[in-house]
Amino acid sequence: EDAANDDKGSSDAAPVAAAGSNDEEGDQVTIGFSAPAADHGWMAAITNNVRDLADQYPDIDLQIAEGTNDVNLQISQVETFINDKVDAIVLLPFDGAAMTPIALKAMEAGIPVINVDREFDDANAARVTVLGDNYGMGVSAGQYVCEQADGNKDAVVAEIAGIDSLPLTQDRSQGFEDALSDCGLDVDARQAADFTVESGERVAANLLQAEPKIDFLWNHDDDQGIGVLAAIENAGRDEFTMIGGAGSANAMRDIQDGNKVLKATVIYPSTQGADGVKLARLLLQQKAMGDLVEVEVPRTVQLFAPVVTSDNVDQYLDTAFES
Amino acid sequence: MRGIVKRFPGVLALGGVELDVRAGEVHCLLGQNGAGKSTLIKILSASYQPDEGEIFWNGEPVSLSTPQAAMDLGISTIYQELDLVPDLSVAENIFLGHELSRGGFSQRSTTNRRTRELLARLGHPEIPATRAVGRLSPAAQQIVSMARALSQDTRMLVLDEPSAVLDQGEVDNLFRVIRDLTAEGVAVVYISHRLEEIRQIGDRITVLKDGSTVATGLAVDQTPTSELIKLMTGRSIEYVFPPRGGVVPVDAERVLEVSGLELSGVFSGVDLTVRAGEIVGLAGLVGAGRSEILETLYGARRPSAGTVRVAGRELRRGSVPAAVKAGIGLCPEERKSQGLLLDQAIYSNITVSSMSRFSRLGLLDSRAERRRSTELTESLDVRPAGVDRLVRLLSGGNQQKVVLARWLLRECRVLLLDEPTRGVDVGARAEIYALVRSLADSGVAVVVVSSEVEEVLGLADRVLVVREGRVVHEGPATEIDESRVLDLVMEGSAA
Amino acid sequence: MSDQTSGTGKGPDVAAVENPLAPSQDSISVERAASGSEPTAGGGLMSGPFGRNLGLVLALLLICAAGVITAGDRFASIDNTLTILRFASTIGVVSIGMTFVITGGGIDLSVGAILALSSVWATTFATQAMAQDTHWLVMVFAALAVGAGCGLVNGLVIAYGKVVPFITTLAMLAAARGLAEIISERRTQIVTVDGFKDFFSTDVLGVPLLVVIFAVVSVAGWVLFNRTTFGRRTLAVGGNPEAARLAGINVNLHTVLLYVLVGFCCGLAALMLVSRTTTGTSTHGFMMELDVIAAVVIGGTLLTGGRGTIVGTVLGVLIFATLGNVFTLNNQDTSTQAVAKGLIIVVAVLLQQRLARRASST
Amino acid sequence: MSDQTSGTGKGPDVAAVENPLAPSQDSISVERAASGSEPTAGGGLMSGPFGRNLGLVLALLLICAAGVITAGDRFASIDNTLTILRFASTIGVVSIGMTFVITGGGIDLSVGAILALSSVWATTFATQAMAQDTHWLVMVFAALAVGAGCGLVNGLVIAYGKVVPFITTLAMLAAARGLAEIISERRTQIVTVDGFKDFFSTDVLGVPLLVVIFAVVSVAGWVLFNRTTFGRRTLAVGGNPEAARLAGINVNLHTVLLYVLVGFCCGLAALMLVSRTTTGTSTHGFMMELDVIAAVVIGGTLLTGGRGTIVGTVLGVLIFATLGNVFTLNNQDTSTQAVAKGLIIVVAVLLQQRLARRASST
Ligand SMILES: Nc1ncnc2c1ncn2[C@@H]1O[C@H](COP(=O)(O)OP(=O)(O)OP(=O)(O)O)[C@@H](O)[C@H]1O
Ligand SMILES: Nc1ncnc2c1ncn2[C@@H]1O[C@H](COP(=O)(O)OP(=O)(O)OP(=O)(O)O)[C@@H](O)[C@H]1O
Ligand SMILES: [Mg+2]
Ligand SMILES: [Mg+2]
Repeated sequence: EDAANDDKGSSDAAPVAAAGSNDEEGDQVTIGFSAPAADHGWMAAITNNVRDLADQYPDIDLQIAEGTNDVNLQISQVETFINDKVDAIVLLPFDGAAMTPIALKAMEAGIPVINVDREFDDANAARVTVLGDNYGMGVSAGQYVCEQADGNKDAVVAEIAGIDSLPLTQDRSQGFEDALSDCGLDVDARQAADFTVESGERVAANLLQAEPKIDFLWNHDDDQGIGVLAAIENAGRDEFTMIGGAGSANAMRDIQDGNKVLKATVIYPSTQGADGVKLARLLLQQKAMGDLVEVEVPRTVQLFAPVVTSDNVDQYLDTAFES
Repeated sequence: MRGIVKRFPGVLALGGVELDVRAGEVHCLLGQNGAGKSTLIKILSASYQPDEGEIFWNGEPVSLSTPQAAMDLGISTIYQELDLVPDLSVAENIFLGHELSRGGFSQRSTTNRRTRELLARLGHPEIPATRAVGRLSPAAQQIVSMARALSQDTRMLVLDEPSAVLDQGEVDNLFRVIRDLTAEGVAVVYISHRLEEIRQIGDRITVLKDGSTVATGLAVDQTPTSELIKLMTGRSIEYVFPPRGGVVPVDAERVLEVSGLELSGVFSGVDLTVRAGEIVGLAGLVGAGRSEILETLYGARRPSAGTVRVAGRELRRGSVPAAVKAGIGLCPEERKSQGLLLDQAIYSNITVSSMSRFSRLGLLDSRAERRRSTELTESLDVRPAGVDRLVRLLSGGNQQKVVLARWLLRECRVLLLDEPTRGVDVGARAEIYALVRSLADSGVAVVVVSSEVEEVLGLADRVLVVREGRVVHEGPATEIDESRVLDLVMEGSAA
Repeated sequence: MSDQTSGTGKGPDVAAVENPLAPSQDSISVERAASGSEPTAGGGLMSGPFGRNLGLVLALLLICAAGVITAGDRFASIDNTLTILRFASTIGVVSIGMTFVITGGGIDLSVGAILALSSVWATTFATQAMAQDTHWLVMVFAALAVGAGCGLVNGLVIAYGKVVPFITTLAMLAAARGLAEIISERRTQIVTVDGFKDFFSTDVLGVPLLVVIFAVVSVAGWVLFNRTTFGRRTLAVGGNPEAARLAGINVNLHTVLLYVLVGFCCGLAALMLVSRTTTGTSTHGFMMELDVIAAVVIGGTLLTGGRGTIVGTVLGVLIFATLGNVFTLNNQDTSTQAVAKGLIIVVAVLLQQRLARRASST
Repeated sequence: MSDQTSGTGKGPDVAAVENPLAPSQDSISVERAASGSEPTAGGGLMSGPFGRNLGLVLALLLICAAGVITAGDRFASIDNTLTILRFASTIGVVSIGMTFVITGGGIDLSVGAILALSSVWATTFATQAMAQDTHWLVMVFAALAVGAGCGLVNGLVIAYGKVVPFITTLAMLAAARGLAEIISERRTQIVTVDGFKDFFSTDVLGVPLLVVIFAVVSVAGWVLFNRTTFGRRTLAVGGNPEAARLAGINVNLHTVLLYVLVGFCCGLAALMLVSRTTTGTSTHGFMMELDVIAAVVIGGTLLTGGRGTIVGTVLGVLIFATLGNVFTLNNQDTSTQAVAKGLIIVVAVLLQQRLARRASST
């Protein structure tokens, strides 16, 4: 949370964390970055943030590979980085487990791997792991619903998930379900969309038909949320509270402006990639994290998934991604 | 074959046909277009299953359930529509389905050697065994089909209009092969619309009419042609060409003027003038380049030199729409691949070149289309009647009539006919000749290409003889006879 | 002679039944065996839309019945019907265009990408600023022009460059979506022009404008396809391009027009999607090409060209849209939906073929 | 008539002594006149692989040249070559199978989904447990059997149900991926069987096993395609199914075999991908179908069937793989890549066509 306040406003997308001697120019480092296809706002923001960050540091030479949802291709991109002998690889895998062998190979070749967002299945495959908290995101959303339901055990809860075959979607839903069960609620209707505006609209339009009365709706992704909101508008419904996910600037502005249904969103930081690159730079230049006493870059950094409501939206709006 | 019945949706193609073929004879099957000849032999080769009836082989009833079963008995068939695979080589096509192989691997050298032997036996060792069949001319493809039929141990050979794409020399060559086979005791079933061929090669005749046998086992030498025609058509036709309408006046409008037309590597220096009311015939061997001349002046190929004028106005090079607009119409050589929209109704095939006439602001008046098409198909006697029928389901000769109808409707000023009577029966042939003549009399300029010299001489006012891409003779049809034409045509090969 | 026949034959029915191996009717398959060809389907062109589309209508009715049984009033309500139709509208408009292209012997894999590019172009800051200053029709014009322009490029490369449509439009797919990303900087562009939003969200007698557009495009498409020279030429060009050329049709020009037409439809669909989602983004229409082609082909248009049906396409679109709706109403998860969808597609086609064959053989 | 002929013929005797009636040998035109609208058509299976694939080789060389110029040694190293080849292997194996299906007049959109299902099936807890108990070949067998089994279902529905391949395999795409999700419960399954991992990560003389498999499959595919009855019949079934049927070929059976073959290839590719990622998941091979078909078609196989080339397919796969590699080495952003890729595809095909035409016209 402090990170946001420290932002110098140099860029709305890539906040520069704790300024200090760490930002002074150091040895030239070459960092390879590979991520899934930028086929939705959050993922596009990840890459944009990484790019912006690299632009700020003249000592970073960033190699960005084509975003892809094909693990076969992503593996060969990492192989290319290894062949190129880059200094470090920041990897947001399409599928953590599937990218583990190649990450191990990179580590064996002496190239530190910074694993972002989707975790490898082998602890030795990464030097640093920057994790969003997918499960925690579901929990945050669930807890918020529990709070708002205020003991109402009959509340109808609906969920619009992201791409269903991704482990992260499963984690989010699991967290949501677990948190809800703590207050005796469950998910009455769940449909998956594709993280796109279009799919959000389509799924929501049908879901609203399926459930004539809803109390709470959690939508995993604010980008597809634009479509969900459009569908809600088209259907003329406003009897429920909608919670977003990921934390786009659009969603936050809606919350700020007092949207009829969208009252909150759970942040899933789109700065993870940039954080990964920054940590890689620190690692390579043998610097440590400024505010920690520890002299080494830590092994795991897990990002927090806070709930943004109209009360605290001002605090987060600056760091939100424009989708 | 006894009492063969075959129904297609809406059509009774065969209603009880009898046919018996003896070893060592050439049995000719005659009938008008759509009489059911092709259907009958497709049943014989097990391509279709009969709805009723029995087939006996050497006195035993047999059931031919798959083409393979028929082949196993020794029945080889050359179909009316060339059934070859364009991208396989000559050798592979010949042995398709009964490949020479060991453990699934092709024996290519053996296959090629056997192919060369077969082709040599057919008098065509120059066809390369490894060339893709799609790159061969139609005539050469026909030879390949024949080689294919002979590649197996054949007891009975069925030929469905094999001579349609062949010129006379080739037909003679074919007959030589057939005689060799019959001498070996092979039975041959031969279908053709050229009655003079039947005279040359046939032993006995079966006549089909509207799907049933009207006469069977007639001995060829005891049946006069006129009776055959009567059996087939139910009326007597004087098999003659319509009378010429007198000399075309020299001052008649020069509707089509071609000068110095050249398509590099194929033909060059073609000059041709056709006046209103005149029919000009192009004679020559298969491969002389006659089709290319027609296609080039029609704009379907881009000439390398030369001009084409219609009624004095020069046409844009290589543009079919320009030619059609100027009033030229072409009945192409290969009607299935070049002429017809097989999966469309008859009427839309007829009106496709004159659609603007039936449309207002782009909207078609399909009732008028059908009405006009019906008039035309009735006048051409297309069977079965009904313009909503798919062209694909018509017999070969009737398909040809549909193409003709298209240009009749268009009322062109210049009509180019490439083998207009290929596969057309005697009756319809006479009708087509009369039709062409009456078109000419009404002021249309007509150019006819035909492999039948007799047809060119009989129909045309003026004849051009083409050899190896050059016009070697030009003169009135009345001043030249068949043997002279053949001399001119052959000269090149003698040299 | 023919009396002998009946003597030997035991009757046609017996023969037909007895010989299941005999391909009899099926084996005539004049068309290629693999094309699911009812030898008679062509006859169907004439035998009225009902007989030919009976299977599709039945499939749609079955799906609706399933909807009513499992979801009752939630399915059979006006609101829900409009939900289905609204969804079907965008895909439907593109499918109508695609029917022409496929019938004309081509294919267009780039429809989704063109839609995305059009949507982005119509909603850039510059376009919207201009629209604010002048009129929201500027956005409409931008989308349609971009769509038709992409179609033009496709058409020129295919007709005059002689590159196969599959490859050309695959290239366009990559290029157009890439361009859309570059222009939008991968941001979702939100529509701020009120005139535009208001216009597209009007109802016409209770029917949303999107649905009205779909209906109008369908009817216009049907007329164009069945009653005009353009439609007739499309069939000719797709059925036998060489014969069409020799019949005097300018095949190349016609091909170009077909792709321009589908591009235009994409532009229109882009506008509809923009108004529906109030955004333009490079992710619009992702993977739409497969849905569209599936709807067209299920409808009965031949992928090899030369035969097509607008009514069938509309039914195909409605089947897919209704199916998705029924699944959602029943709260099915995506995977089960996928498996069921696969099965239903095959069953629908089989049903359609059997019925079409029967309809035309009687 | 014939007597007239021989009577007047003064020349023929010279040319053909034995056979005076037969026209002289050169009197029949052997060549078909190439029709203007079909530029590469005759392009000639027979005119040698070099002439025919010249354009592709050239395109590949140009891309390599671009790689060397922009990335120097980083491109032209053994490691980088192996990286390209390892990537190409999985797609390549499927593409070889697809070449057969497309040449045989079909298409298979379900390859990616079948690959996913095979990978999941081979790595379920049950399969792996059995593999631990017995031998890791159990996993290999599972993947290949599932792949071939899905292919069999495709083939049966297409050949005997007469449902068009596009629809059948689209349905299989949905169903197989859905099933894969259900079986894996949408979790990524990790391979724990060491024997399996060890075997597939061996090198043969410094060449990774994956690449070796690709090479072996390519050569086997080439032999099967060009030197066996099966391969030649595939051309017949795709080029003229009616002629194939009349020639006594069991077209339906052959069609089934083609889909089984491509299914088997998917199973094999699944194993390769499983070993490469040490995981089996329902997301493997997502959207692979388009890449595979693009490689096959760019290679020169005709989408309408009847003409195909294995060498071309391999070149097509390599072109795409190398292109992606050069892009990565040059640090291009995704959108620019997409646009460039679109342009390059079209240019490559145009180049190929011009050169093939020249090659076959000389
Ligand atoms: N597949 C089919 N479906 C429906 N009708 C057909 C089919 N094939 C042939 N027919 C019809 O059966 C009849 C006999 O056709 P067939 O091809 O046997 O005639 P043919 O005697 O060979 O004529 P031609 O001399 O013109 O070749 C025709 O009326 C034709 O329209
Ligand atoms: N595009 C071309 N390139 C090279 N040679 C060609 C081309 N087109 C035609 N030819 C040659 O031109 C000659 C004429 O061919 P074609 O068989 O069409 O002649 P034809 O006189 O019309 O015979 P038919 O009457 O049987 O149609 C052949 O020798 C053919 O090989
Ligand atoms: Mg016939
Ligand atoms: Mg000719």
